[in-house]
Amino acid sequence: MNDTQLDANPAPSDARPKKPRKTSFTKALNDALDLGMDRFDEMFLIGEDIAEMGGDFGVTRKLWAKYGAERVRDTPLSEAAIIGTCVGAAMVGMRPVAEIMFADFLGECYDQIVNNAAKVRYMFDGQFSAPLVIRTACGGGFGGGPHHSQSVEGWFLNVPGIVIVAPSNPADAKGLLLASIESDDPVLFLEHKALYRARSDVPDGYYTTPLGKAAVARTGTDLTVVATMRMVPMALTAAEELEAEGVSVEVIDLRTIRPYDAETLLESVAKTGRAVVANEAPKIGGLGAELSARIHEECFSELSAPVGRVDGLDAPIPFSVPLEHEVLPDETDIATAIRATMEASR
Amino acid sequence: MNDTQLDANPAPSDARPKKPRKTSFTKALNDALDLGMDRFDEMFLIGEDIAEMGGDFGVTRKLWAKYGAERVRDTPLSEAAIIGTCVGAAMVGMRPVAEIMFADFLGECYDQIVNNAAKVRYMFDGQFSAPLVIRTACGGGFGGGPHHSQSVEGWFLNVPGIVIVAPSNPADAKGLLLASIESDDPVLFLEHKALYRARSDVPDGYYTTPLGKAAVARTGTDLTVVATMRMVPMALTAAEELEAEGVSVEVIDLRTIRPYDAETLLESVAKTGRAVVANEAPKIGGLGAELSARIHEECFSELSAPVGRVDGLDAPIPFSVPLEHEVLPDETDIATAIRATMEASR
Amino acid sequence: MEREQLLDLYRDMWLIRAFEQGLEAEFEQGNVPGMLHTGLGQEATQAALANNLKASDAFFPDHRCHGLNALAQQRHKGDGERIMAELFAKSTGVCGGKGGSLHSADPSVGNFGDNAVEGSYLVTVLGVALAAKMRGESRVACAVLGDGTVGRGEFHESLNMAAIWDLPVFYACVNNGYAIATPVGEGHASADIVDLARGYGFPCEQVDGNDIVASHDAVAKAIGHIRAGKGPYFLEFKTWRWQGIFAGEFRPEAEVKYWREDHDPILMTDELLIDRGVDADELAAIEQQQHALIAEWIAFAKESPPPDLVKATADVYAQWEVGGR
Amino acid sequence: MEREQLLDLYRDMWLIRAFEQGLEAEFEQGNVPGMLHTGLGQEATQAALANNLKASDAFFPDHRCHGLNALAQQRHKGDGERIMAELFAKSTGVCGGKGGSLHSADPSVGNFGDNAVEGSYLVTVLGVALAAKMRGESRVACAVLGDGTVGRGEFHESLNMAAIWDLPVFYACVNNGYAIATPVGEGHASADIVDLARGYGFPCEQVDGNDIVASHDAVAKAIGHIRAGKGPYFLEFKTWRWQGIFAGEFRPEAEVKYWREDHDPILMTDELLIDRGVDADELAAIEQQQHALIAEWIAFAKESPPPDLVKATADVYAQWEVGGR
Ligand SMILES: Cc1ncc(C[n+]2csc(CCOP(=O)(O)OP(=O)(O)O)c2C)c(N)n1
Ligand SMILES: Cc1ncc(C[n+]2csc(CCOP(=O)(O)OP(=O)(O)O)c2C)c(N)n1
Ligand SMILES: [Mg+2]
Ligand SMILES: [Mg+2]
Repeated sequence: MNDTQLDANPAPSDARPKKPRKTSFTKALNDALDLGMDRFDEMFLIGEDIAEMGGDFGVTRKLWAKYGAERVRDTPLSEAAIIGTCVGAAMVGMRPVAEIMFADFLGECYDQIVNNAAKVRYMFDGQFSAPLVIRTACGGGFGGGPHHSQSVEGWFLNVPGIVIVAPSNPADAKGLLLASIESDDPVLFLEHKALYRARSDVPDGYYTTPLGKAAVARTGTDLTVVATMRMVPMALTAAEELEAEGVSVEVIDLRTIRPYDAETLLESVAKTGRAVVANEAPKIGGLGAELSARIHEECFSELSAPVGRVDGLDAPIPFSVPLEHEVLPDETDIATAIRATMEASR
Repeated sequence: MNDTQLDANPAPSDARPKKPRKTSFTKALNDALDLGMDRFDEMFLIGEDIAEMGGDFGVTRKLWAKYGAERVRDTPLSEAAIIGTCVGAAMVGMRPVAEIMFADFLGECYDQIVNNAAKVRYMFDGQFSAPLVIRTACGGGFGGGPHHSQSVEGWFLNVPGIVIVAPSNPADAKGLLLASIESDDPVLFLEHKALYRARSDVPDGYYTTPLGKAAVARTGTDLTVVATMRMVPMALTAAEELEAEGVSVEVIDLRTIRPYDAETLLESVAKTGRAVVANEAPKIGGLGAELSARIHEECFSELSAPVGRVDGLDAPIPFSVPLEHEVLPDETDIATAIRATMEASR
Repeated sequence: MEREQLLDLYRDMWLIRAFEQGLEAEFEQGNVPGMLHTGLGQEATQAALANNLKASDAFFPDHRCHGLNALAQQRHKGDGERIMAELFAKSTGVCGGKGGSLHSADPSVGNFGDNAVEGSYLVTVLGVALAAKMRGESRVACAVLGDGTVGRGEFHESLNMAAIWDLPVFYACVNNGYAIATPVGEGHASADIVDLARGYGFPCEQVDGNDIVASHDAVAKAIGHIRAGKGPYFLEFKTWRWQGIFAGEFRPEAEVKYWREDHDPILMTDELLIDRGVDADELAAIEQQQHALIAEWIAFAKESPPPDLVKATADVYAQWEVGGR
Repeated sequence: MEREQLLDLYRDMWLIRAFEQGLEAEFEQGNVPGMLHTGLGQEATQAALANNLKASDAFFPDHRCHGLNALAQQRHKGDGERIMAELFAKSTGVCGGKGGSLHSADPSVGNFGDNAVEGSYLVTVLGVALAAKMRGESRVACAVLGDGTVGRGEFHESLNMAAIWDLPVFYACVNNGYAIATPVGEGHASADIVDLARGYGFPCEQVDGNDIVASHDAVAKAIGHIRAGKGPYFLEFKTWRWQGIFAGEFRPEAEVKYWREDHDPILMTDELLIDRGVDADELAAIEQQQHALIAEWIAFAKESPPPDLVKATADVYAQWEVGGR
């Protein structure tokens, strides 16, 4: 699996328009929601303080004023009910987009996601779909402490039926969010908090960026770094640094974590013969493990050194910022892993 | 980490006594609970219908009669409250052992496990411990359908602070459960339903089997299979089959999944030069990924073929038994993976 | 209640009983995979629901609702046997054998499927109700929930959200006195579940769930309230299940006797009908007809082929294929 | 209430206010990491709790309870500054800087720590209470919970379990009218949280949470009930927080005026004390003393060293070391 993307979704998707502008990640998401709400009558937004207030991070700003309280719906502090409502509504053809304020709170609605959203299509023999999107703010780096900083993709990695989307830049964030809204599968849409203020060129108008397809964020010939979300800009920084040392690094932005685009990454590693996988979550049982295993298994003879794994330490996220920096990986750790991998293959 | 086990726990632990008897997995667990209740005043049992009824699988049978309703405590159908109660009680030095009837229901109390039990020690700077055990029946193979058959270790693999224990035979089940009760860390104790009726020699009396230590279930020289729970007997069967074909297979029973005993498995692979990892859960992001990655990374030069991964298909568990058999891996799949790995390394 | 209507309900109750008895016999012979929870003893509650819910409504059945599911299938599509086939894990089942007893659904008859994680659909039902409200449909979204299931926190989240959003949710609480072996009064602050529901400010009523006339009327009233756009409604059926726990009977003898002999919903209805001049032969004929029908359904289920193995990986994702072995 | 006791409570309220105001100023200057929720406006509620809870009790503070935490620390150990240091993420903090505002705990003063997943400790508190009951200790286990937090399903699981097991749980519900920007009456079926709690059958009371005398007496009564072994108690404080949402004020002007000018807990107590003959200078002196104390605490926090980096991987497991980079 993972490699064939059958676009079974009949929802309309414009060609990606031309004129890009520097837009923030937050604004790109806001635009996507606005365009989606405009296009899909069945779409509605639901979450805590997303209406008049516009959400804790401002992603739903102004949409309540434009689309009204029926379609931009505040809820009580009831995460299970929020996601339950989405699953039920999706089962009858609505396209709910939930905001779970912090990804750490997905524990409250874990059952609804894993046992309900991810399974209704399968266990009821295709009679239901669950076209819902769960947007949530994840990741650390701002002193949020153990319950406002976690990278949660590992919680859902082993769950068939769930799509996990994880953009690294504003243009992808917009296109991936619209693709997620169009998707007939339930999507966990991860928004790294450290990226909300990132700015880049974002095309105007409606477009989708395909789910399940990685992007080559930078081409190179000596080593492939596979990264997601905040680790992508970090990997690019490390790549620049290594360029100066004469190492040509290719950076793959996975974009969709589940199911992931093995084809693109294996092709890259087959070419470079070396790989480093970079994630913010703890090492054991994280996305890095899956990617490392897959690369080793499928590029065994092409690899000239074992795949390097860059991850968070095996600890919760402490409140103290210096301690948090110790726990989370950064550009330096990626650069170090690249050097070690180059070294090991000489 | 993972490799050093500092037995920081002062609880008494007898030497493993001599006379073994054929005992069922269920009875071995029941004995462990009985011995624990007898030894530790702070220990209590809590769960749905565990008291007079003795639990859905009979593991707590007769303990209510012996220890009373205060210490063998029935609850309402409130999984979050069951685990919350355990965490709170553990924070003040009790040693609660919860039964969550089916592992699939851990979604209800996911937050308490991941955000509370796993973090109280760390986030409060060591002022609290959470010495609780969550026993739960997992795994498929009996037509239980999508909500009574899941292998859930993947849900918790990426969560620092949690211990995941997964016995494959009655003697280990007893010793590991007692070690889990003694443990000052929160333990998710997985009981594979297909193993409840398994019988083997089980020593009498109180003994502990160390957490974080794998066992060599079978020695061999050509290839290492790493397995857990029900996959261990299946791996042993496959190993017998391969023996007849002239392949000598070593089988490592991981026993503790998190943190796992990398030392034992890496030593074995360093010796055999080939490995297959076998799990019942879906492949993507499962335990197999972590083990395969780790082996590749650390035995890169010793490996003569890529590590084989045997797993469940990437699907929920269907009700129909033939379909379920299709989704779940078995002896044949392990044997096939061993042959393929042998083939690839010739 | 009109004699004809009562006879219809009586017929439905016999369908449920025959279904469950036939199924139980097959289960004991090892012909039905998985676990089995039957609705025996709760026929009046289920028949009352089935007779008031339309195909355009949405109900989430609980684990004892084979009868309700079969009635919905039978009334709206004439293929009740597909519920039986599902329980036998056959390709002709409503979910092609992938769901089974705990996950039988057919939305075209209003059956949105059980969720074997008890109580989880207490929040799912909100979304179905919300969608109906947003679209201006007159759909009633019904959650059938056992007394034990009320222990779940989602009970509170659901009732609260249904209340603040005035959703068309019908809580049909089947209080049969026990959650597995735990008496309702030991598992809850009140043995009357309505006491836990009243704080949310919408109507909460109780009814004798073995009295088919009272149950039918109570359901009609509840559904009328909801269809009139007046928001959620909570109805507690006091009933009792024949099935004990797998280890056998554990309930007081007098209690067993009361419910099985003195307060059996079918025997109670027998009396009512005889009072109205229906003769005993006619009643016996109904009983026999329904048993015969169920025998046919069982035969159908047994003869049906199992699902094709390709189904093992079908419908995991809408947009991707999942690989096999 | 005795004049001396009232003066003590007054002093405590000023400690809370000075703490939060000092902290807020530091936060605005970027000296305090993370997020900040203050207890300004809720001083009476917190002081009432602090004055009735013993070090041997166990309370789970909410995210606005810096003041309660500091008072507990100060009363029982004389080191209130360690709460301030924790907020500055310093090694001298109660959790060595690993917890911060949302995870400050010190069980030796009865502080079991906030859980930033709002409402999660609603079930954790059950275990502390159960342990006390099993051991025959007279400990009261208290959960401080906001009105918004009542939305969590765990609210139901907790109240139900506390009721059936008759646990010594004190629910101190701080109804300040809003969850972030959501008015309590929009988030819940009733703006009076007690309405949602009454069904469980234990005492549920409301009190003006800005009236220090009423709040103190209500807390004393609740705790007396629990210590007497009579089971759980629910007390709803009607109060109001000064802090709006990060984007500024969003509440009606008249409401803001009422709570900040006409119903300020400290100003109300000023009047009471002046009525009892305390002179205004004495009151001003108390205010100043507490501000001076807090200035010292802030200086202590600022001067304290950050945690040693080895702490990043300490205390993940009791029995294993976790590797660093
Ligand atoms: C979340 C969850 N917890 C536990 C179970 C196991 N279980 C199945 S039925 C049941 C009792 C349900 O009692 P009740 O709702 O009263 O239904 P009844 O069987 O009495 O009709 C339990 C605990 C489950 N299926 N889901
Ligand atoms: C489970 C969970 N959901 C959402 C949040 C985000 N959040 C933090 S405070 C808050 C509002 C809480 O309202 P209330 O309990 O009334 O406390 P107040 O801030 O008004 O004192 C929310 C939604 C959270 N921390 N945890
Ligand atoms: Mg029941
Ligand atoms: Mg509030």
